[in-house]
Amino acid sequence: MANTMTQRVPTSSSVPNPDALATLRPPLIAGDKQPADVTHDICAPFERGPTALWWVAFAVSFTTLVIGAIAVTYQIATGIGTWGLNRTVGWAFDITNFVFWVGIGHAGTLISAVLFLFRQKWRTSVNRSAEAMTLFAVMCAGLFPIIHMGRPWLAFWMMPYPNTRGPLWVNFKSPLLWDVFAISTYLLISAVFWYVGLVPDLATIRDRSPAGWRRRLASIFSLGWNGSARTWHRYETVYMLLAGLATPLVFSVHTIVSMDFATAVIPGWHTTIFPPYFVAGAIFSGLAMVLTLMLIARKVMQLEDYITLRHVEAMCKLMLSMGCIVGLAYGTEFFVAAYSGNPYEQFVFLNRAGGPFRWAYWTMVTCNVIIPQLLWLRGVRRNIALVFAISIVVNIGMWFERFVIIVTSLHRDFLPSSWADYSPTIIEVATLLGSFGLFFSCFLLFCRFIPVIAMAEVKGVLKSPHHAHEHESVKGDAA
Amino acid sequence: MAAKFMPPPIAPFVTTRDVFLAAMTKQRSEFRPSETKPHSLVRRGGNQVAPAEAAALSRRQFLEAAGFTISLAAFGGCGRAPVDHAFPAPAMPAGTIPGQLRSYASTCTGCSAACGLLVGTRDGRPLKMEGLPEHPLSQGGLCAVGQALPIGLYDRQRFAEPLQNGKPAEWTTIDHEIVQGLDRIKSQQKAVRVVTSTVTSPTLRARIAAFVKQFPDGRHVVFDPNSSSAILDAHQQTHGARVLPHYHFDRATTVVSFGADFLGTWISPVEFTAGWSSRRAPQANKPEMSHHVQFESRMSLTGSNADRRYAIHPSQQGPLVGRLAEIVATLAGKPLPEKPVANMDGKFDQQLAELAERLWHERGRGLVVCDSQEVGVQRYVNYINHLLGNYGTTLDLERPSRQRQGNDRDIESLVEELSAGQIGALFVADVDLLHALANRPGLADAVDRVPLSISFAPRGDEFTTHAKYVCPDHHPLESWSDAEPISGLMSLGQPTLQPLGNTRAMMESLATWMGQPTTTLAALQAYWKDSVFPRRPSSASASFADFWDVALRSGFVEVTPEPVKINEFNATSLKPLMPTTAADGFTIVLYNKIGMPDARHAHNPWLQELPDPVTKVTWGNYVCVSPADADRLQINDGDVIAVSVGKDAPQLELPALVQVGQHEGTLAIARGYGVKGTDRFAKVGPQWIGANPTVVDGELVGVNAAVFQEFRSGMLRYERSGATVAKTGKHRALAATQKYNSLELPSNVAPHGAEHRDVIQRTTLAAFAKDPHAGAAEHHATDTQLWPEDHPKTGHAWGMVIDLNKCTGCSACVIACQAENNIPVVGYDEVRRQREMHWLRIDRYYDQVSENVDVAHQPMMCQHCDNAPCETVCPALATVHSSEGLNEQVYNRCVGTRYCANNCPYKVRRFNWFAYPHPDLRQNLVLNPEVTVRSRGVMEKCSMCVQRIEAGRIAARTQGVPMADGMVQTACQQSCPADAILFGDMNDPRSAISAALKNPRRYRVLEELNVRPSVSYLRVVRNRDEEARRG
Amino acid sequence: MQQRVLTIALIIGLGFSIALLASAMSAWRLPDNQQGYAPQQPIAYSHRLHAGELQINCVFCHSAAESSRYAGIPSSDVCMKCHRLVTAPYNVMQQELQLADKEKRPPKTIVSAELKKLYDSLALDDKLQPIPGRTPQSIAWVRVHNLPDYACFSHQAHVAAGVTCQYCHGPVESMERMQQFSTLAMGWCVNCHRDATRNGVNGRQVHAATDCSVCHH
Amino acid sequence: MSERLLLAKFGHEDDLLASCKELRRHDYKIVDAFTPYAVHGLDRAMGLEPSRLTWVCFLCGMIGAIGMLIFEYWVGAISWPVDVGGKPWNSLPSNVPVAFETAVLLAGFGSVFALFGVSRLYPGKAVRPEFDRVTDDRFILVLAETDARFDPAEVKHLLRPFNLLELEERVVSAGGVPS
Repeated sequence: MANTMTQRVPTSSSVPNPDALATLRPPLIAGDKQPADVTHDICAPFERGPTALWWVAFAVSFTTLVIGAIAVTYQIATGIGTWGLNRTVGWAFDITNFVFWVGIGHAGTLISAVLFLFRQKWRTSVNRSAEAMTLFAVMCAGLFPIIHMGRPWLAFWMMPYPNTRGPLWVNFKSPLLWDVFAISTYLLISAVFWYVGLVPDLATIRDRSPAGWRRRLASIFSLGWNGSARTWHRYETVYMLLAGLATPLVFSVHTIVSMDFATAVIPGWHTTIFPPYFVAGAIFSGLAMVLTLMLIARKVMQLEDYITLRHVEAMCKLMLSMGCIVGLAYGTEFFVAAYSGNPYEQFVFLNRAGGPFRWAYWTMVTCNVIIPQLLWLRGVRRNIALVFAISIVVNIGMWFERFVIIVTSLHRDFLPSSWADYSPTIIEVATLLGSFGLFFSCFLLFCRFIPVIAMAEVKGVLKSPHHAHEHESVKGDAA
Repeated sequence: MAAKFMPPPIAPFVTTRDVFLAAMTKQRSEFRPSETKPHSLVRRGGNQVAPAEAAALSRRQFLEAAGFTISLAAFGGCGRAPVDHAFPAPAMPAGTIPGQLRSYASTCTGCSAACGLLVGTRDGRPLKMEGLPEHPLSQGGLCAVGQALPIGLYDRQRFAEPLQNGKPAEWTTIDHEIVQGLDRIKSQQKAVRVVTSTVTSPTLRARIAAFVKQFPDGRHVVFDPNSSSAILDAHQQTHGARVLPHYHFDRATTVVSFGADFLGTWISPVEFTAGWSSRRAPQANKPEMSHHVQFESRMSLTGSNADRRYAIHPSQQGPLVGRLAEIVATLAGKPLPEKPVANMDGKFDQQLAELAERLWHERGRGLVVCDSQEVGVQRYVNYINHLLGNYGTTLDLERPSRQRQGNDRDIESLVEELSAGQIGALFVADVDLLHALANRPGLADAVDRVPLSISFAPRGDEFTTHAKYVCPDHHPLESWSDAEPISGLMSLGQPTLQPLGNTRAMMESLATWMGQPTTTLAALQAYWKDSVFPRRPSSASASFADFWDVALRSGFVEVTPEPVKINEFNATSLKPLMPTTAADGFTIVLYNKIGMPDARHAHNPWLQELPDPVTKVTWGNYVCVSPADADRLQINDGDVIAVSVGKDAPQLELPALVQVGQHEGTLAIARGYGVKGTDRFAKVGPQWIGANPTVVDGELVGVNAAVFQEFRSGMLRYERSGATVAKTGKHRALAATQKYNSLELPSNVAPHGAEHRDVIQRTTLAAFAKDPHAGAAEHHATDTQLWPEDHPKTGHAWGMVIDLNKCTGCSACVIACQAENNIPVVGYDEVRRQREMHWLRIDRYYDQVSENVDVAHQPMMCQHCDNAPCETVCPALATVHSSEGLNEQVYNRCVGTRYCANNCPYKVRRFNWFAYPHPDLRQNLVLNPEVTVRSRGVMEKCSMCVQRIEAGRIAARTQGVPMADGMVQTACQQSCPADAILFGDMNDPRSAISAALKNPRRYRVLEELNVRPSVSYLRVVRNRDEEARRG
Repeated sequence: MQQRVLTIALIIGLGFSIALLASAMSAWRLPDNQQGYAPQQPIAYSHRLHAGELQINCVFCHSAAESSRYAGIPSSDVCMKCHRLVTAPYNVMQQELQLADKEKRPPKTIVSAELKKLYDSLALDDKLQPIPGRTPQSIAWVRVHNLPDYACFSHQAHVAAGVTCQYCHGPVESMERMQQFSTLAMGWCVNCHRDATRNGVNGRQVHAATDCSVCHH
Repeated sequence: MSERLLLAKFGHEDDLLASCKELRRHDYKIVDAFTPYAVHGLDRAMGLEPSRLTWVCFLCGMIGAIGMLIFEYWVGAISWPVDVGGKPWNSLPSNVPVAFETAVLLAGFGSVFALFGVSRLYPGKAVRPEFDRVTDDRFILVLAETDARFDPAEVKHLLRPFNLLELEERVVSAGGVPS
């Protein structure tokens, strides 16, 4: 792909050298693209057949998905006992994974919505995949609260529906119920936001694909989009509204997730700094995951010109700042414990750092606070390989953050008599893997069948050369 | 025959039809019971059921009657629930009401203490054992073993019919052959031995005596697996009568115990606990309580409750007793002619001196007991008590105890005769001879050589496999019995169910073989008419029928005791003790667990899963090793080590347990394990890919430690010196319910100034006398509310107060709760994974972990907080607060998020990780129909026996009276031998609990969280002089 | 143009189907709702005859209702209190008596088909004499009122509070074959409890708690 | 009666915008414009009113929030008051999160469906008018030939400087969208 492009536009400015990029603010999109090129480049990956790399990736992730599915089936058929939980540690992998995936989701919304509100043009080439990621992450997250139930088949009892029991409603005072509403709202809104953004691109696909299943599907889902300026006008308004809604939604969702813990009496959970702490953590982990995916997509889908080093750097800076916030939160926790004079609180944190689970705690600190400091260095930020590695590390670290919060707080609480330890079973591990399998399978399918970059938006931010028409006429004849 | 045991109607007592439809399963129990009762049962205070009405009925009928049950045959159309059949018994006797609880006074047979029993039956099924409140010994208490009786009744592995050489046979044929065999033996002048453990039943004792009298050489050998033979022999020598004194701990202000675990397993624990605890309640205006000193080598339950506990080496016990005797003698002005012990290390001299002072000062109110099996030592014990004038006050010889009659000399000679092949006929009842005498290898072969060997065992054991005939006895709940635990205290045991199998009472078997067949009832009445009725109190009515009725209704009757001839104390009998040299190597100390007083109970899943009050370990036995030795040998909990004593005895491999408070150089191993047939528990608990079996196949629950016993100077000794220990490198994690054993936080992570958690508050009597509030934790327990109090409790406000000073941790309440609330047995693996299901647990904390360790026990169950953290977080409203202050758990609404359990500061909530199997439908007859059987995936916890509260409320409403204080008793409260648990209405100013709440010792656990628990505790007070340490 | 027609057609169709559903709604029953359940019983016992015409008090047969959780399904010997004499419908027996008078012979005992089943279950022959060698068998009645296992209903409590049998069981005295009158759904219980606490039962002030543990324990 | 429309095709948004302004200056009636992406300033250039969808969004949000608050209050304090952890029957703080989420949900869906409604977007709708590459890189301006003095030639002349790619006339039935 890349070389065909260079053939078409043989100017040396097409692939500018890095230094130039860094100094004078370079275009968001490299390679002096025209709208037509955008359409062409972005539609190319799924108009061509899948690459071998794609097949490999998909095979791997789908296998893990199947493994996970088997594990979950066995667990639901046999009982929660197939997990390593006990009377003292009632939650571990399940809720850890839940919070982890919700967190992942958040960066997607952040990038697409918040950056949109801040008119950050560079978001345009990443927001589509970021939103997709959000969608899939929240899907994974949503699974865990259901399968972690002793009787998942009764999950619908969480919903306040009229019934013949009196009627007996639900407990609106329970953070878990807030979760139910928050997560489902988040899933639906993200889905709508994503789809609305997709409509014009679907129209593009419809118009350029030959008669066949793709065209049929595209024409159904593009809702007869014709590019009328009046529609564009309303569309912009609604898109802005959705962005405006999604932004507070992101914060509320993770605030509520954090309340699962913050409103409990368990030392290590019962703390007021959780909402901001969790939101920061969520964005942190989310950014890391976006980076991971973007860098992969960039390579696999050959979109180097659309996801440029500038995007990567921007993301790195965001990630670094979030990492620092998270680090601050870790510190604050200890301070709060020490300052509160609450012996239970103090013990929990000493126990985190020095108790049986200290390995988990220090893994978390290393991955989330220490290693990301490397991103202060420009050299690191611009080194794709390193950035990729760091993003992975942060993902791991953020998973451990949730594990530490949940397990170390539970396993030694008030009465020493009921202190217990915890170790996962194979089923739990398989379930975690399965969630990753689900996530990546969905994402790979997304890459295959849906434009990973919002064409309509990218076209909007193309640098407009003043005598573009000359090319135009040439190409006009060519066409 | 066997087929008859499972006719269709008895189908699901636990309906599994809708585990997936969110239905908690509860057995249908509307069947017509009364037919299943043998005739002339007498309900307490109730009217007699005429024999005519209660025609005996076949098991077929019983099981039919047992089934008001569901047969999941047809499905009605369009979403109908499965068709549910109801099988009313064809004929229903008068006065029986379906579903109503009926209690029958009876006598417990769990051990030879013969406590008073109240058998709660519903629909003809005995379900719940309770203490008989009026009983002079147990005083309403009942131990864990007694509570666990009923599950044995419904055990399928009980023999359903007699066996002949291991094959089922008819009674007639067996009787015929046995009678022939006996005649032959009579002619051959061969020896006939009837071996039983202590027989508290005078009738049976007389019957056996009569039986053996027919033979030229017939004898009744009494074999107590944990015998007190030495005490009896010592009294033979010092007082001229081979009797066991009746100990009155309730009269003792100073108790000195040398190794005697009288609160746990020694002679009559329930009675002793009741007595002991009656002196453990200091009042603010009257700060007095008994002083209890314990010298012991292992950590026993009694030791864990002592005011002073000294860890001693077993070899020191004799010398210490002797030394004490010496000091007391000098105080009494009658110095001993010769020193009791030649070589005396001065260790403990000063303590002993103080103790002697105290004892002497409290003459007649002290009590010295010792579990030594060395007659010499026991003689000195008697001497001490004699000098202190305790005989007649705290020890009673006029009305001696009949709770231990074992005579080890007879056993030893029996063993000799057996190996010499002199025995013609051997009858063995309620003791597994071969298991209990495992220290005599080759005994099995000797038994095989006995021409006529007969076992009365209810289940297969080692002896039955060698016995020619097995004539299974009834389960105690199926048969009549009587008992005379204390001379003059006669109690009756009545059946509550027709025999489930084709079994026969031992009494009847013997009668048949004597050629004068009779029913047990007839035999009892005959005996009582002749030898009990005449001794009746003057108040009793002159008609035997009335006398019998009264006795039957009240369960016991006091009559004038048979006179015993007691001589003046024979001081000449005192002989110096053998000089004891601390043998090299380890000394093994054999003991019995509270949950496993003897091997007879090895088939009881409840007892197997009962956490030992001290070690908190379930399922099987282990070697307790002292911390010092553990450090030296690098042994950790669960390391399997091999223990052996020389060549002759086999070596045993058991997991180790490091036991604080145990004396260096000793190994403590529990007996009563490794019982044949306990491999039945291999599949107990959930089966899934990660599960470890409770019993490794081919093996048994625990190992039989009896191999380490030995006969020494005519006594069966439970300690053995010269043992060696070797590590095997194997590891078997112990299934302990408590992993962290101290209130001291781990030093490396303990916050400065808060290293100790005052969950259990303690003080000393000295401090308490100064300030009744001494020992209170100083944290500002704020009582401010964030929100208005808009949940007034206008009606009742149920609450509980637990006196930690009375509570010994005996765990009777744990089993009481399990029996009452259908709590499942989950097996070794689940317990190991910290998933035990007991609603009521007893936390045990070692305080300062050192040579002299302080132990505290704390029953912990749902605290029914008014500001319950669990309730707020449940999304489904499955756990909410009742208008009477109860924290309700609604199983059928629970979806199992486990959020409530996470948020419970006391961690008292239990989750059904699996569908705990109820495969054995017969076994399920033990389930309490008043309590839902929980399905998989739901949370459960202590409900403060809400079913009893509701029953009480309905009863009161029906009579149109308010619920009286004490009308409702929780299961744990009812069973508590120490009377440490008090339940009642905190809104009723006149209730006992309202008074208890004003007690200065009262505090609430984790009060500072302001969750406002409804359960309060009373502070521990140790009778010591030094000032209270905080917490 | 065509489109319009199509749209209109669709709208009309929708309207129709909604109307149909609405009408069908009434016939729908939620799962587990057993209201109106009237299974075939092994013996065609008529409550109308016994409770209605003959005015036999409910607790004459369901004797435990006042003293236990369970009202109890009477055992066969309860039936025998009357049916030792009444072996067939009244008129049939009358005819036989008259016939016997005419023919100057002792009347035969005529056993009706349904009662035969009863006597069989008790192992009695036509002369109502026990058949040697046979043990009485239970009659496999089909339960009509099936509460789920986790609901603990006490007849005693309700009878004591003055709730009439008919209040829950409906006009039993008019039922030829017993059927479930009420839904027995939790809401039905709870609403009655609320109402009873507010307005009392038959003018009597009562406290009917709505605490969960009243029924679920 | 039928209507004649003039379609001007451009290759760049700048040209579209410029010509749009130019034509309006000569008060030509612009029916609509068709673009591959949202061209900034086009609405102003065409003189479109700001959308009223924001109000729909606000309204739905309010309904969600207030409705849910009322429902929660009714459930907790009126329908069946249950004592959970001694909390007040009606505790506003604990009702806020759910109410907020409902508000967002309704607001979001409300405005999106309103958009689909007012712009007549529904699955399987036929694309009319169809223009080549309009969803790719072509920009089309639609003029209505209102009266007789409308002169396509003049329009062509006006649009020349904005490198007009192509000019096309279409006749459509009255009121209909160009087809």
